[in-house]
Amino acid sequence: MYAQTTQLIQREQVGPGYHLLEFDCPQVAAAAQPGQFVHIRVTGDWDPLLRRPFSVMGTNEAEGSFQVLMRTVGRGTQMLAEAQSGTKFDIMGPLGNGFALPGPEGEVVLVAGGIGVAPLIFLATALREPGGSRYIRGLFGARSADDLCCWLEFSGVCDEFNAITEDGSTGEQGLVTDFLPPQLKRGTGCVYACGPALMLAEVARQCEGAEVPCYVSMEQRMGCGVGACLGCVIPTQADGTQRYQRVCKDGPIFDAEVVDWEAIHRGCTPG
Amino acid sequence: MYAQTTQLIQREQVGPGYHLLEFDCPQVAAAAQPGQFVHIRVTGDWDPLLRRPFSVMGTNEAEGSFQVLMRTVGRGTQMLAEAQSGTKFDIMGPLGNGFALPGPEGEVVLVAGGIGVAPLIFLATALREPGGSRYIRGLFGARSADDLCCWLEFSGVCDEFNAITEDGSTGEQGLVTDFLPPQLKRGTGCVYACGPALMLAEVARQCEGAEVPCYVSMEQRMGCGVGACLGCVIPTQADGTQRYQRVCKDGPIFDAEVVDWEAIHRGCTPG
Amino acid sequence: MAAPQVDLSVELAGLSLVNPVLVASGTFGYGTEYGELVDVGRLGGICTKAVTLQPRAGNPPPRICETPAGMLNAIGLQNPGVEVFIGEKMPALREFGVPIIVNVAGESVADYVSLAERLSDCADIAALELNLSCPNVKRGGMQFGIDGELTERVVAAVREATELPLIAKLSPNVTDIASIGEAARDGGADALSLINTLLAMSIDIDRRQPMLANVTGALSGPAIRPVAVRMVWEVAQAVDLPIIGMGGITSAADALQFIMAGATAVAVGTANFVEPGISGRIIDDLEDFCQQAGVACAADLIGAAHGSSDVEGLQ
Amino acid sequence: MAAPQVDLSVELAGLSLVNPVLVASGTFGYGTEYGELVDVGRLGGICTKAVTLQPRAGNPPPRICETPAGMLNAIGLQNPGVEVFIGEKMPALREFGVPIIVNVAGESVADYVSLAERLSDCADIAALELNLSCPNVKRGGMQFGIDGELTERVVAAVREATELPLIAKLSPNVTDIASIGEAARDGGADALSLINTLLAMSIDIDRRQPMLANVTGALSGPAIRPVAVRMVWEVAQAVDLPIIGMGGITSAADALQFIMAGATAVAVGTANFVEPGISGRIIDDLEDFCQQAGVACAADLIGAAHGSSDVEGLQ
Ligand SMILES: Cc1cc2nc3c(=O)[nH]c(=O)nc-3n(C[C@H](O)[C@H](O)[C@H](O)COP(=O)(O)OP(=O)(O)OC[C@H]3O[C@@H](n4cnc5c(N)ncnc54)[C@H](O)[C@@H]3O)c2cc1C
Ligand SMILES: Cc1cc2nc3c(=O)[nH]c(=O)nc-3n(C[C@H](O)[C@H](O)[C@H](O)COP(=O)(O)OP(=O)(O)OC[C@H]3O[C@@H](n4cnc5c(N)ncnc54)[C@H](O)[C@@H]3O)c2cc1C
Ligand SMILES: Cc1cc2nc3c(=O)[nH]c(=O)nc-3n(C[C@H](O)[C@H](O)[C@H](O)COP(=O)(O)O)c2cc1C
Ligand SMILES: Cc1cc2nc3c(=O)[nH]c(=O)nc-3n(C[C@H](O)[C@H](O)[C@H](O)COP(=O)(O)O)c2cc1C
Ligand code: FES
Ligand code: FES
Repeated sequence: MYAQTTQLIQREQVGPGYHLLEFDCPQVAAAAQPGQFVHIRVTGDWDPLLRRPFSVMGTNEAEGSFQVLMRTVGRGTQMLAEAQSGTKFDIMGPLGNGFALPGPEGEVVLVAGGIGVAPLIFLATALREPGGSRYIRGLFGARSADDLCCWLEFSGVCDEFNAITEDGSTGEQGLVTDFLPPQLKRGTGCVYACGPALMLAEVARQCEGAEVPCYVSMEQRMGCGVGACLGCVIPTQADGTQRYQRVCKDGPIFDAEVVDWEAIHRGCTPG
Repeated sequence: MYAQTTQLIQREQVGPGYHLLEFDCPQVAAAAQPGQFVHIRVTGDWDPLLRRPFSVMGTNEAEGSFQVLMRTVGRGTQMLAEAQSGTKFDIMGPLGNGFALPGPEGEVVLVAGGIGVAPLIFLATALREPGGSRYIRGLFGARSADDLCCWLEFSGVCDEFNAITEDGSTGEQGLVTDFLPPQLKRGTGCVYACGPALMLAEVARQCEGAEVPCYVSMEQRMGCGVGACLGCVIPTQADGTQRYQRVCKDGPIFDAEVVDWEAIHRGCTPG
Repeated sequence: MAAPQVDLSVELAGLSLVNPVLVASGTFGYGTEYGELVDVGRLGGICTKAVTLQPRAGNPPPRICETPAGMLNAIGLQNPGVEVFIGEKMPALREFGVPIIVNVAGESVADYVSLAERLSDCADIAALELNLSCPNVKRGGMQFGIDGELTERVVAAVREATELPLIAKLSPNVTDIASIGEAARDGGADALSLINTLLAMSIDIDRRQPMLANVTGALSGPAIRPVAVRMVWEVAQAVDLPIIGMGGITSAADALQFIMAGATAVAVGTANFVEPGISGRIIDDLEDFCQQAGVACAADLIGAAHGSSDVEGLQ
Repeated sequence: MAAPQVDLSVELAGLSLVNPVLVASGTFGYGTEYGELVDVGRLGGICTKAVTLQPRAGNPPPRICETPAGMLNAIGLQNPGVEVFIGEKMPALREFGVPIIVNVAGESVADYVSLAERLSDCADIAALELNLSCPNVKRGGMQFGIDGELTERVVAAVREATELPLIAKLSPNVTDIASIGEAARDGGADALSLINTLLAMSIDIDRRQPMLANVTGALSGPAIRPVAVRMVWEVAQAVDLPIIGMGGITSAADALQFIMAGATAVAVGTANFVEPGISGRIIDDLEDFCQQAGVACAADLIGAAHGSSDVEGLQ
């Protein structure tokens, strides 16, 4: 884990409200594992106060840089979206636990909802590294074609790829979870998912039914990012005991069986 | 009085910690009188919260622009000092009363301390306009040569000009007020002064002794800038009654006789 | 501009306001200071700078300083006194054609009563706002607002003295704001204003002295908004009186927090200094919000965040 | 780096701190979370996250949200309980070699007493900080800190139960903080910590619900600093006990405001989340400030802003 001043070396708009940011940071580039995130301070001042968490989408060890795919939703992302390349940002990372590797058997299915594609691109890239011969299916769902951000990057690291949009503007029409059941039937060894909480809940439900291991990347509003403030918890249950676990430290990747989806349905999501 | 979004069209460093800023704002350029100020919002956000007041140093009616000479002292001025030209700023102005014109008789002496030269440059420029045949002496004091900012602009609009530095690094050595008494003896009709409060107090004392009318430009921390909050007052006395008057509305230019210098010595200055 | 079908009007203490956006006492002078810059006639109403029986010089400067997302002030109720107010300020205020709520401050119950009596004789005053909460004066002011019994006593005495609608303005510098609100209700207040400023202080570390000549000052601005929303929420639950919510409002979204917490109207304070036209922008944006949310009457949003079921936690 | 001649050490409740910069309870976990990023051994001391007798699950999420120059939290005292604290957290905390101040929270006087007794048996605890001021739990917590009598009672009971230095942590959500400080002193506290957080709230206007599942939350960060400085100032005048000042500290300049207001030490809270290394930077900058100001001992600055004569005003 590092905390240091880095430079935004490139910022590219990759869709309406979507930006690909590249930061110069050899330490994070060398250390980051798929599923981990960075915690970015968007200002040198104290308002907005808190750092903003973003999944690492990829690293370039040779260049010493890493990328983040960002959707503009509020004040902090707006500031990042407007930053000139060359701007310095204070970054902590890599943080969180990262994805558990899949077991030796079966194909891997990656289920991405919107901006949730970012850590899955990183994961697929890693799974394909020399020695990795895993067959990877990517399912990428979003509201419309505009929101299928970086689908080329994603499809490029998958062996099979499906785009799904709610409005049918590109690919298949429907929800990404409508297209998961057939995959689960054909020898899938492990599912990885990242996207809106309700999508993850549905993925988890389907995987549980099909008895396929499933890992999800969770979100929660964050304070410290390192496990100290206990601000970022989600409800979990394991071995019959319910408790609150930290997204920043015990996650952001959770075994889908451990997450207390019912409690999450009752309203524990950030917004 | 206007409130509107203007553009910083030029920013030039004119000394260590001094910047000359030029804003595109036809309304202020057309309306501003010497001694008046603008109230600049340094951010689109709410921290730092308050606007910052700056005297107008000059206007260019043809171009529709005006200038401000700024010394970097804290957060707000730092932000302005780093702004790229093209940046938009929300500006209110022109505000305040402006200098009273001198009576018909005698020469005019302008006493500037440091950054206080700004409104006096504007005043001298106005006094020299077609029809103005007033003989103008400029006294410009500062800590050192580095702080004699825009002295060329100032001397260029004076008929006679003296630079005084505390460390003697340029011009005469001493305080600017050491060089005022001889001027007061030779038929000065009116003194205008802008600078640190203690310098103004001394100028006022000398002018009172010599029975020369004197107008000073005062500073105080400001809230609204338009007379509504009563935050920017200084103690004054006239006709035997003491009261608090607003720098933003009743000033920033005050007849030196009206200012309660004793109370100011007791500590009513901003900082 | 939004289409006309949204109804922004609200009823408050017997007043009909065309929209719920007022300007807060002490932050809009007597209206005329902003007349050149602001379309004052669009406002839901104006709360004037506090008026006292006698003229007051106010506190020595420096009177203000900046703090993180906020500011301190210690004006000390500088004002020309009620006679000059009636004679010189009211004529211009009247011209705006909006409800004028006169904020009054006294050092004793008798002061408040005299002020109420005097102002009852003046035409076109919509309501009195009893400032029980000024933290910047040695006598009176906050002393009333931090004490339930005194609050009830002063409100009751003024209630006897005037027919004007009475709005009690509460101090946030208390352990239990709801009980003070109840006291004001028991005294006969028609509405409550909250919050006034938080008692606070900054130190100039170079001069090793307080930043303000008055030593302590009154904190306002966005920094205090979460405290203000909480207090409106608590008082709305405890007291069945309309509330004017304020504290750090800078946008329609902020105003809606107060309204959903239970405020019938809101007042924009410190933000006027930073963006004089802000109240007009908030009115426009409130209309837009209602339109987009399919809300026909803004008044339907009052208290809308109450009653959402508590999320149940683990043991 | 500054030359060594400045003495930053301070004495507090019988403890000798190498410098006056602590980290505030609940913002630095149990030290290890920041171990990789921060040179914890340089700190003046660590105030741990609150410990309760039994493990606590804490409040449901969302537990935090951002506000202007501040944040709300409603953690709800999630912690593994005193036994796990002693068995699993203290060993690592000890390793840092700095004073460990254990923040304790109870629902009853008996809870506080049991905690004090249990922790008295554990080696290397420098002091107890009695959290009388947590606004995020239904029972206990703030209920103690807003009541002078209860404050005195709980402090006195714990005083009987332990030899450890006792630091009473006060709630700012009171009308008269000085009187609560006096009550803690009368109960036998060796020092006071202030301030804990302000009770506050934000509303999500789109969902028309409170931002936090707990409805209300605790406001911290720069936004509250002026309130905190004022309270330290008031308590320093009224109570002759050393004070640990906190609330929105982000720099040595901020820390000096508290020290000059009368604090013997300071604690950095929320700012740790934003800049983990901030406490080290503040220690360095304090040293620089003293050097440049010609101050040999930082302790000489304690209360330095008091006693500057009031500026006299007009009538
Ligand atoms: C582990 C993790 C990984 C993430 N990865 C990505 C990513 O790769 N790309 C991306 O675009 N976004 C990602 N997000 C969401 C991203 O952090 C938020 O969109 C962002 O913080 C919003 O900041 P804002 O200032 O624009 O929004 P505002 O609404 O102004 O933020 C206000 C506060 O709420 C928090 N917040 C708002 N939305 C969220 C959210 N969805 N999750 C957590 N906190 C939130 C902010 O951090 C801030 O503290 C991730 C979140 C988490 C927890
Ligand atoms: C009528 C008037 C005209 C001025 N003209 C000029 C000018 O032409 N050029 C120039 O460089 N400066 C001028 N000043 C001073 C300038 O306003 C301050 O230097 C500036 O506000 C400092 O802001 P900051 O954020 O950098 O400092 P900070 O110290 O961070 O400011 C904190 C707060 O204190 C206020 N403040 C700080 N110093 C002063 C001061 N000296 N006077 C008033 N308020 C202060 C700020 O406005 C702000 O609200 C003028 C001030 C007044 C009142
Ligand atoms: C400079 C200033 C002067 C004020 N004067 C008064 C006053 O005279 N009477 C009063 O009741 N409130 C006064 N207030 C308090 C405001 O009306 C309002 O309650 C408070 O500032 C919170 O709102 P805000 O954060 O939006 O400013 C004053 C506030 C400021 C900033
Ligand atoms: C997330 C969080 C958790 C906290 N937990 C505790 C706690 O367990 N016990 C306690 O006494 N104070 C707790 N506090 C209060 C801080 O110790 C401190 O008093 C307060 O935050 C003000 O300081 P700050 O503004 O620098 O954060 C907590 C604060 C935060 C932000
Ligand atoms: S963000 Fe602080 S514990 Fe996770
Ligand atoms: S700054 Fe508000 S009255 Fe002058």
